[in-house]
Amino acid sequence: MYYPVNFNLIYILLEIITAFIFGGLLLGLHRKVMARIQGRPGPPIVQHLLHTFKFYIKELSIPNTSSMPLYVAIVLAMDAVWILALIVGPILGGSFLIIIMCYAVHKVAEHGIGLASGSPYTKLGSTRAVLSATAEMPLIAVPALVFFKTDTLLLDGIINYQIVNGSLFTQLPLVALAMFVLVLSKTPYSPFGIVWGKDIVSGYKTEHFGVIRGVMMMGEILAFFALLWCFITIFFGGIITAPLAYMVAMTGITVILAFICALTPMVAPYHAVMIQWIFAILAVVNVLLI
Amino acid sequence: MAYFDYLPHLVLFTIGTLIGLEISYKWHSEPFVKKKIEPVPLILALIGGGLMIFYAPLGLLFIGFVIGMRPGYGIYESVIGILFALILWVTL
Amino acid sequence: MGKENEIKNKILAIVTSIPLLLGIFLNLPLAVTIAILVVFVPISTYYVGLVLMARAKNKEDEEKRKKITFTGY
Amino acid sequence: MEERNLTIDLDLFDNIYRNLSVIWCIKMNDIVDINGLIIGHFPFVDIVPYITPFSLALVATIVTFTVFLAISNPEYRSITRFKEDVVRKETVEKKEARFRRFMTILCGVALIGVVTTGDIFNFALFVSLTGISNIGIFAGIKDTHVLDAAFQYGLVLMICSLPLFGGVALILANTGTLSLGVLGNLPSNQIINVGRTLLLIGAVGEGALAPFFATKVEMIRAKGAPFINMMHLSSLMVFTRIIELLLILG
Repeated sequence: MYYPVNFNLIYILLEIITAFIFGGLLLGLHRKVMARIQGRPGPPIVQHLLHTFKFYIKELSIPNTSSMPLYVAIVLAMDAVWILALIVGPILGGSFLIIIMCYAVHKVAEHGIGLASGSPYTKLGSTRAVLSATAEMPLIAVPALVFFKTDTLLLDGIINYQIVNGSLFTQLPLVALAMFVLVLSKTPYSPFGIVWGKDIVSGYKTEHFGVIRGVMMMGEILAFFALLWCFITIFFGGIITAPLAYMVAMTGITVILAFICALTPMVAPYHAVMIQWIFAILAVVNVLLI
Repeated sequence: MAYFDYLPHLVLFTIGTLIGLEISYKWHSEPFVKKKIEPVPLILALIGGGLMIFYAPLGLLFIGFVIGMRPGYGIYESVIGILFALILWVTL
Repeated sequence: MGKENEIKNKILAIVTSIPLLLGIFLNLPLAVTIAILVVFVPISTYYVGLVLMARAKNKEDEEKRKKITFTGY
Repeated sequence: MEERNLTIDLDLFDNIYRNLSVIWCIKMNDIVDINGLIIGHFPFVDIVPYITPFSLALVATIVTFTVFLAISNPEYRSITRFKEDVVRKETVEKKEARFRRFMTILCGVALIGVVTTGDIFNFALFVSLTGISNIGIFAGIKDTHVLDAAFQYGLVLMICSLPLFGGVALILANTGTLSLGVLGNLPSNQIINVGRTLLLIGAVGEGALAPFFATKVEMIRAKGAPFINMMHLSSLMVFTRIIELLLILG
């Protein structure tokens, strides 16, 4: 058996901490590569982690207009959901649908974070979160398409299928593209990042600073790690198996994402929805062709 | 075999970058000027590259020091260090 | 934030990290472990963050902390 | 490479299958392939709610969200008007908030039904109940835009209940059962596929998902953050559940 039978808390906690640090470094690398492409020196790689820790010692002030327990609880929910996703995905190799659920709850949390503060900017961000959810939902049809191919949605089962039959990337390339767009839309500064676009100050994050922002950034780092992990597992599971290979692959994908983010402008909300729909339809076409 | 086998690598790399950031700002408080290769970071990078073969976390600490230096500084040094480590890894 | 609030935060920080410590020392079943991690890690990070914030605010070398540095953290 | 076997105790697995096979007459099931191990099930006569890690996670999420949304106060909205020197803070009226809070809790309860039930007819019932309670959340708002959007959403809701229950009826007529445990074992055919498509259309309409989202975006302009958030939660949870259901039927 691959993992020890007794998963104790220390084991899982260490995995989560590793994912946190590695994800933070990846996001730092993302910013660095973007800066180099645009001809700037860029921040140090550790900058994103530093930001997260920095917010821990900054003063937290809660707006007078906010709806109170929700304002804090929804940010904690965002964190909790990705911890669950990490436990189900990389550690237990459980059902992919649970990770899809985590993604859906992440969307709900974005919406709630925006609504709870009472500021018009965050409200706009949360409206865009609803709008972009409708675009990303078709992409989440990816699990269905993968299921028709592999007859299982357990991540361990998908890995086993790929070890026997070769990577899904070669069998369902357009579905992989759709999933890649899904990962891209969760990357900071991405063309589809309409939720936190700078045209609406910072989108749903505008009113969140201090400790709460630190917690939120933790959740985002874990989300980035978990989504990258899922992408690699589902489409390259036959080739990439060892943890070190996973890390190298994640770094590679981050560099590709940074290239895309640096070279594309942010698209308008309705265009973002439209483009993501096109990729989802392409994925369905791929399945119909096979 | 799990992901946290690489926790010491990551933690030491992060600490290395932090120290590098702090110390390089002590070294260079002037506005950014394009620099040639400096001796001290080069030596540190070479040490790091050499240590990568024997004990990777410690090597990452030294290489991280050079990578994490103030933006714009320590680029060539870190590239040389990584190349040195690669050459060692291929030859040994 | 008043003094009472700080004490309350400290107590809550300790209380919310007790289950994590328990999980480290006892060998709990997997379902309980997952529940503890999912529920208490975010909450305890939040309250520990509040305590750290209060500490940073109360530090005597506040002036020093406020001094602008290049690293900016 | 090292083997990365399923981390499932095989003896336990066999035992559970033996127990299940008495009731569901099955040996292998799509549910296990999709959701992981079945932890437990409640054998009522025809309705068999089952617990998997997936449904546990969903139920935990929904319960937590419902509790927090029910206890939080609605947010204030700062409003400035032209030619006025004051900034007003507006919020939901107490009486209105009470009704909407009740509808939020009702929606949460309906959602728990949606994600735990093991019977497609009950699934359809609970989904339409979430739709109704969503309308209830928005019915008390005194805002023309929002009420217009809610009216249109209500129309979609009523139209979509036909394909929703029609799909269930087709599947029942074709297979003679509504229990997901049995359906997961049956091979799919053309009629079941049509039924699945109808079910998908129905659930998408009830949950205000992808093609019908325009009304939703208009509706969330209303005040009262916790209550509005429940609607988004309900539509996304219905969506996650409908993926599982469609895959089990196939």
